[in-house]
Amino acid sequence: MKPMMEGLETVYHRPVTLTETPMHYCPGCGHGVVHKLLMEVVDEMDVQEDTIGVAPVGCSVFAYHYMNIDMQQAAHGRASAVATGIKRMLPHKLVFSYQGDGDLAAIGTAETIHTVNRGENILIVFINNAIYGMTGGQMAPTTLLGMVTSTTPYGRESSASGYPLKMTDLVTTLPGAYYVTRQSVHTPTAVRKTKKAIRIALEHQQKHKGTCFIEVVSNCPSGWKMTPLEANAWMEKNMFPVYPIGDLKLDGKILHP
Amino acid sequence: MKPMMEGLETVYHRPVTLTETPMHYCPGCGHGVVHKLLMEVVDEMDVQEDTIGVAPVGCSVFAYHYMNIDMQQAAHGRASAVATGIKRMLPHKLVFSYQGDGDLAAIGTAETIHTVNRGENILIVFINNAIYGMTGGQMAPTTLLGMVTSTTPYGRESSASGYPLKMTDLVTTLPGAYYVTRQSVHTPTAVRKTKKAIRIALEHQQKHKGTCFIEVVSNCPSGWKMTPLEANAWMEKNMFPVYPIGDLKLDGKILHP
Amino acid sequence: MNTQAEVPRLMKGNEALAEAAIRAGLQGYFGYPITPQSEILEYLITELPKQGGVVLQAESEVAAINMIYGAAGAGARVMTSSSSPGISLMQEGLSYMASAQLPCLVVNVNRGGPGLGTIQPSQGDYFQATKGGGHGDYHLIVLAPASVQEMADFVFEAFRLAEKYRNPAMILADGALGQMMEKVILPPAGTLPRTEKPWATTGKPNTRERNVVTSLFIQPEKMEAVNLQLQKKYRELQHEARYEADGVKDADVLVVGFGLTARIAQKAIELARANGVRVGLFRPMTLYPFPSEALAAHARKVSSVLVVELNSGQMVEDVRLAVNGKRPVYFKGRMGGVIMTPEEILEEIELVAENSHLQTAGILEEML
Amino acid sequence: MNTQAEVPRLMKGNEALAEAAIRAGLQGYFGYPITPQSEILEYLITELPKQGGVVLQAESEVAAINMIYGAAGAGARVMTSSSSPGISLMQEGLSYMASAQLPCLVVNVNRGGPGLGTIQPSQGDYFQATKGGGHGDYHLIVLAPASVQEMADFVFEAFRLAEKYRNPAMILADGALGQMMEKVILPPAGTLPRTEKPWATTGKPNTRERNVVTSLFIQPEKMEAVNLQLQKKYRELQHEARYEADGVKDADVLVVGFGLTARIAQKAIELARANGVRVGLFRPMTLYPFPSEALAAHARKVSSVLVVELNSGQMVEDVRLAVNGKRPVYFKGRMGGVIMTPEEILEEIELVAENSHLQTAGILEEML
Amino acid sequence: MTHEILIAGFGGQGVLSMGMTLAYAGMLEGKEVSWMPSYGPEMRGGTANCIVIVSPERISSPIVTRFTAGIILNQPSMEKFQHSLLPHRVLLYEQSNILTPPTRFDLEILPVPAMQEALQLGKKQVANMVMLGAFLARQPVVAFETVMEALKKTLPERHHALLPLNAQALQRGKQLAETAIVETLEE
Amino acid sequence: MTHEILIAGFGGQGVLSMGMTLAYAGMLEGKEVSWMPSYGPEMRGGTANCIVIVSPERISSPIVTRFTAGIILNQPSMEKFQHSLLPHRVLLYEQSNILTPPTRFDLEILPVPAMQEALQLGKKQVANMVMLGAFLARQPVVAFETVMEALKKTLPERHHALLPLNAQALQRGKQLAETAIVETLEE
Amino acid sequence: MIRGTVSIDVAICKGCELCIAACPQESLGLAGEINSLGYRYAALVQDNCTGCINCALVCPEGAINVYREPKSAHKQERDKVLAL
Amino acid sequence: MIRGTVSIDVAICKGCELCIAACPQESLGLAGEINSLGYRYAALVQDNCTGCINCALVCPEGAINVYREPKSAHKQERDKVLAL
Ligand SMILES: Cc1ncc(C[n+]2csc(CCOP(=O)(O)OP(=O)(O)O)c2C)c(N)n1
Ligand SMILES: Cc1ncc(C[n+]2csc(CCOP(=O)(O)OP(=O)(O)O)c2C)c(N)n1
Ligand code: SF4
Ligand code: SF4
Ligand code: SF4
Ligand code: SF4
Repeated sequence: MKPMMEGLETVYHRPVTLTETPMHYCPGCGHGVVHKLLMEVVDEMDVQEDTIGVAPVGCSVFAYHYMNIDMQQAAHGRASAVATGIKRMLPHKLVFSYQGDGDLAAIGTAETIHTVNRGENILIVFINNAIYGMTGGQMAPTTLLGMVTSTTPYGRESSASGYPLKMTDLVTTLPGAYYVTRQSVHTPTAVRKTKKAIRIALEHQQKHKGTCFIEVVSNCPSGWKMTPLEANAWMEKNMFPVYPIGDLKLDGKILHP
Repeated sequence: MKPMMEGLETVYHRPVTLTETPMHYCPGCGHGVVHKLLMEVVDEMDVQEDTIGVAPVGCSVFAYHYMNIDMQQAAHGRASAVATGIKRMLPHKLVFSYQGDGDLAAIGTAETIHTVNRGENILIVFINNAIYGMTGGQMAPTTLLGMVTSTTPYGRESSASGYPLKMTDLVTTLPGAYYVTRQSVHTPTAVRKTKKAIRIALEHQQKHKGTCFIEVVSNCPSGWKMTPLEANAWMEKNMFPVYPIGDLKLDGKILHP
Repeated sequence: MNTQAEVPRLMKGNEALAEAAIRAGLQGYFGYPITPQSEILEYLITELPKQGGVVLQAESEVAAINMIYGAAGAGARVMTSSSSPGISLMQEGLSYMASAQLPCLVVNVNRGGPGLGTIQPSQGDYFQATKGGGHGDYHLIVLAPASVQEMADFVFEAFRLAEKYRNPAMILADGALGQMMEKVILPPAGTLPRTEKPWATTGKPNTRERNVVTSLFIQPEKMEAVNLQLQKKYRELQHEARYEADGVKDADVLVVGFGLTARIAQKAIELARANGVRVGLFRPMTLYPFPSEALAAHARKVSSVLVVELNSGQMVEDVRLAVNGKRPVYFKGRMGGVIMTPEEILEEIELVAENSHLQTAGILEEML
Repeated sequence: MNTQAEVPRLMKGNEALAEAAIRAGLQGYFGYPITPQSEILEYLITELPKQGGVVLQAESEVAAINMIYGAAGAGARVMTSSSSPGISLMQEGLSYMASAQLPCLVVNVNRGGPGLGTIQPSQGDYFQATKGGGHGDYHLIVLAPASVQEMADFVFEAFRLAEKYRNPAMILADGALGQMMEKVILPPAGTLPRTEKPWATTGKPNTRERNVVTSLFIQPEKMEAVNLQLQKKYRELQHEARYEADGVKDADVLVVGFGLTARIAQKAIELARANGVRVGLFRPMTLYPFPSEALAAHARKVSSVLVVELNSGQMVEDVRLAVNGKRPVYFKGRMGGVIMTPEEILEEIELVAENSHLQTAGILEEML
Repeated sequence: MTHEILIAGFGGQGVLSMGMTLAYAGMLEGKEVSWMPSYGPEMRGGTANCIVIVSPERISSPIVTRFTAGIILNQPSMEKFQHSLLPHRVLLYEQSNILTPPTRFDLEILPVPAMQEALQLGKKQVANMVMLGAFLARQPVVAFETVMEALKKTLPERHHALLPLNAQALQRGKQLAETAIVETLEE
Repeated sequence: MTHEILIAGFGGQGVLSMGMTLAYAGMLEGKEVSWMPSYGPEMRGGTANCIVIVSPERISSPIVTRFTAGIILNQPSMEKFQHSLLPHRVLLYEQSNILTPPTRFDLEILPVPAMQEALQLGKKQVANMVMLGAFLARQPVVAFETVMEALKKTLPERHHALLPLNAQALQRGKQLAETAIVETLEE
Repeated sequence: MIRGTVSIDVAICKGCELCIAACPQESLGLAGEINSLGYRYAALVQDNCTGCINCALVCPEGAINVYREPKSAHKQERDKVLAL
Repeated sequence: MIRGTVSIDVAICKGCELCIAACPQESLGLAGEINSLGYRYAALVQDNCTGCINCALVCPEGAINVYREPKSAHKQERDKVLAL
């Protein structure tokens, strides 16, 4: 059934700052949605020339193939340090780092904590899919207890591998953090909220308010060995209780501590 | 005036597990007191043979000259990772790491967070003197705002160097932490409390309860350029308000969160 | 198990190495995932605990190497593994372990660099492995397997040498060796005896002085004494140098290569000999100690030497140092994860054989 | 300032280097304290902000080198500094920067290793600096100052080369050079022009394609292309090799040393010449590129070569590669932070001069 | 004789496991074997291939660029590899996936409707075994029985129920190959 | 002539600053100079020393092991360094800190009650200047005026009030040296 | 009811079905054919799209553009109806 | 009042004065001489020590041992007094 468009107006179109290159992500992977949202906000705020992104090592390592802005690709875990270096040299540009849970919450823990503690005036986008996607589904610090991954073949056990690490809760307590929220992108409403959050964060950065930190609780259909729809359902059922959706810190104030 | 001891009984003597070697610390430095307390507890629990310590890189790098137990000297910031390696191989020994604020809260941030998050069954002793002593008084993550150090010549400013980092508060929130307390050693009472804390921690470890974390808010007369008595007074006045003395987590339960 | 050991198995290099480690009496593994070697961690975390061993996925390679430091210092037989970028992060820790004289096994399944590079096979980390990528005067013991069988066998050899000399040992493999499958006969378990470690920090009984594992010797004289001890050890190590020489009797050209490259060169040599060119192969199996004397001896018997590597020319320096100007030494390399083909090497061999040095040199230059 | 530049000052090497960096137009410094070079951070954090520059004490050396990556990628003239263990932690980052072709200055005030070692002067990091302590095929541009004056001058040279070749440059000094005071005439500010950096990520205007700073090229062929580009660069770099030759006209023995060691050797040579021994000095000022051709030429004019280093024998390999067996090459080293005395070197010179090679070699062996 | 076989197709078509089974069978028959996969970053899709070498002698290079046989399951691989086959050797390809057949004249070319057959057998996953069966009918690198033996080892326990189906698939492939008219343009 | 001077004592005795001042003065007089301190981990106490070289020509090694003069302020340094002096050169030492005097016969030895004099001047911190004054009286490496010039540079602004006191100290040292009977056991 | 429609870039669609699940009108489904990437792609299966853009929002590939009749037009429509 | 006393290892004392500040009896002070480390060391300056061990607790060098008359002994004392 082919669409008939005569006399209709466009109510949604692919952001122009997203390149034409088809994304390499697996079907249904949340990375694509978040990439799209970032570029939508860049379009709407008309800040392509002012925005510099930092891609991590992880499935989103190729983010710079899709975002038509100046970008740097950082060493594994160091995206926020790289972003710090950029921002300190170009304080009036909008700088964001885009990081997975292995990148930000495992090898990059020190950089994450100290970047936020310094209140670096950047946006950190944290994609929490509870697994290492790129390297084939190993345990992440955010992997749930009991969850099977290639390095927790019998399910994650706290005695051997520790507990799901709530980095977002940790950074919330740091005075350098100005805006901290946890969102998702699995439903139209969720997508709208996440986009809103990105917009708020970049506007705060324009006003030099301090570090903004957005966790997106996301999926990894391939790593989880599920279809995209199964994955999103599993995420709602199992991840949201551990990583509840919502704002943690607004205008520098911690919510219901 | 020479003491007359005939007919008197010894009510306090230097712990036997403390070696004869005179310590290299500056006059009045808290490191000496904490070393002494650790060895007093080892004496009282009679666990010299069961205890393995890890010295950091910092002024206390030579701790193994003074503690007559098996010890390892770790790379800067990695003491808790080294302790993890030891404990995983020798789960029935009592393992502790002894670390300064630069070691534990700057370069060692990731190792500290993840060691506690795994609930490694060890004791982490954290000496917070708000400065890098060994290297000549540079800023530490715990340096107070406005405090002058050789790398904050005009006083620490949050905009440039971030905020005092409360690592102990951070680790308290981690499920792996079983016992977390903040003490000091500048008065007889404080010394008694700290010794008690060390004893409690080692007993928890014997029962495999998880990570025990003891912060000792301490001094650095040389780095602060004060006499020992001035330093302790300054510490009470300026550091205690930022790093309040007391228990943060008992038997795995967070106190007044 | 010993019986099982007799049956040949078809295994990936990474898996054969991991299984061999278990049979070598591995007590602890601490590591962080990275392609193309994550199978080592994955295999061990599934199998080793069954044998009572400990496997821990560390928060980073920096943490991993320092956990290894602690575990080795506690007297355990331990290992870690990673690939190029992760190995770079271990350099401080490796320098510490070499200085504190702690035995352990570190596996580098080398991928294409520099930087994030590619995940394809490379030998670009030869310098880092053999000259000491960390600070100070130290060396790792470096073994270079060329088959899945050697991926397994060298684990035993690495632990033996590491513990005999109290020095970290490295197995320098590459992505292809890690991922490919071959027939392998696994060494039987229980054949690598435990060594006495009176220096280990296992808790001080009153029957001995306390043990201290450290790399700090604040008096330069003391630190130099430690260094002299290390240097003495390295000189003794020279006797452990191992290599394989093939078809060198009548050879006119000597091809030198290690690991996977030697296998490809072998094929090229077969082709060359089919064309009547007399070529031999010299394959260092230990990169440190490097079999310099043996190589010098073999080089003297040929008219020229050709070094082939999956890098821009690293081992070639050790070859030149060994040959010491007595023979022309040519080089052919590919970089960044590109594997060279037997045909490419054949071409070089024929150029070198023609022996029109100037011209050849010119051509080879370009290939750098 | 330019006027001020003319007045000689008495400064510590570390401070002269830091002040020179400011005059070279430094825009950002990111580093972590470590003896014996913390004065660089301390001096800059006190002075650079006055000039509008940024100085940040990072949480670690790993963070520092990655901040440098970001700042250099953003087009700024930036530097970091550390000492041996800290430099080891920067190896992954340095490999990334070399691969992404980012210019910057890294200062290593070398101390005694391996491990935590001592804080005394050493040249034990020569291999790490020149062969690439990180993974993959890359090189740093490495300059070796021998005086407080050169600690200052080489900052300008390092930035010039780094930006001309888009490659990280390293100044390899040692604890003594960092801590000692000498008369220095600081290079005037504003004499090092800014270079165009069209590749920098400064925000994409619609007048150009987006800029991407990366070291990832997942296709091996692409990654090899990057490597070929790097290798081409390194070949071009050879023309920038610099050295100092003194008293070589009539020399019978050629002493080769860099940095502080060359100064001590100079003194030894004075003593030797007083005893009638004809000795000359060859001092590489750039360690990478290494002045191989010049050295080979000078070596041909003498009967033997003596290499002196504050390590177990590292640069001596590059010397042997340059001399290529044409002359006997002897070595004398001290390790772990011990500084050799002019008298020690004199002794070696006389042994070598006697030229009873076998015996000498024997003796020197022991000294390794 | 030494067989140097290229097997290529899409990720999901089971080309790697086909190669593994073949190599395993070779080993069971006491031959020297090697299996060299192409491997990429852990992302789905894209083409996969492996080189299987089965030889009476010790194998030198596990990586070769000229093959003694090719089993190709998708179009991109056909373009990429058909010219890497040694002349006069056999090239099998899966019909439904490859619309433009190979263009070389000097090969023994055999199109196999493996997918179609597999669907008839009720499981498209066994298409790779149909291909293998057809190949072995042409080039008896190893015996069919040994392949079944090998499958017991390479198939995870939980899939052993599928062994008979795989056996059928192999047989169908064999029949197809025997009955097929080999397309060869050589005189 | 080239002066290669060793100055050694306890951390707090100002041996490093004495050396620095001497080197600075040398520079002001257009000579080549170098100042090489001993440095240790940042921990207090222990002995400190520095080598100061003042020369008309370019200085090769800033590190020498045989000295043309020694200024020694504590006992340990005396044991350690007295044998590093070239024969017939001058060795000054601080009397109140050194109880067992040097044992060498071939030196021009001058004990200086610097501490005592400094206390009389009202500030023991200037003992080092007393030593320097005495030394310069024996060996005019640089002029007294230049030393005062140098002090202006090496003393932090906030201590410039102390310049006159330092001048006095230098003078006292000079007088002491001139009036003293030099202990030399040489014939 | 507002009239809308979508255009789907079938070349880059990966058939993840998220849009299908997100569509309140059940206007979308998977096509029979597979695209060059080897995926069955999404397509309109009913002509009842209201242009709510839900599908476009959740599409990870940015493969969907959405069109809707202008408010004005819609009004006219209604008026017409009433006019009958 | 309980009688006690302390012994101070003057060789390792660094004269930090923490013990002096910690002593409720003001029994301690700094000696006139300096020790081999170059510090004025702590010493008893009054004979009113009660052996409360406060000084020993805060001493960073572990330089102080403390002695006290046994409870029993103390009691006898008192009795004697009363007997008068
Ligand atoms: C120093 C270093 N260590 C390890 C790796 C291998 N590696 C690449 S991505 C990755 C983790 C990816 O997981 P995550 O950060 O959660 O991102 P995702 O792929 O799940 O989006 C790892 C361990 C590397 N490239 N560099
Ligand atoms: C990798 C590395 N970086 C830096 C140093 C230098 N360093 C030694 S101790 C130290 C910090 C000491 O401060 P802290 O940990 O607070 O301990 P303290 O000396 O105050 O007791 C530093 C930066 C080092 N030895 N190694
Ligand atoms: S592996 Fe997981 S995270 Fe990576 S692209 Fe696929 S689905 Fe997304
Ligand atoms: S420098 Fe500070 S921390 Fe170190 S010993 Fe002295 S007082 Fe203690
Ligand atoms: S959401 Fe996008 S990619 Fe997924 S099926 Fe719909 S159109 Fe295709
Ligand atoms: S506390 Fe100890 S070190 Fe300090 S003065 Fe008293 S006895 Fe001496």
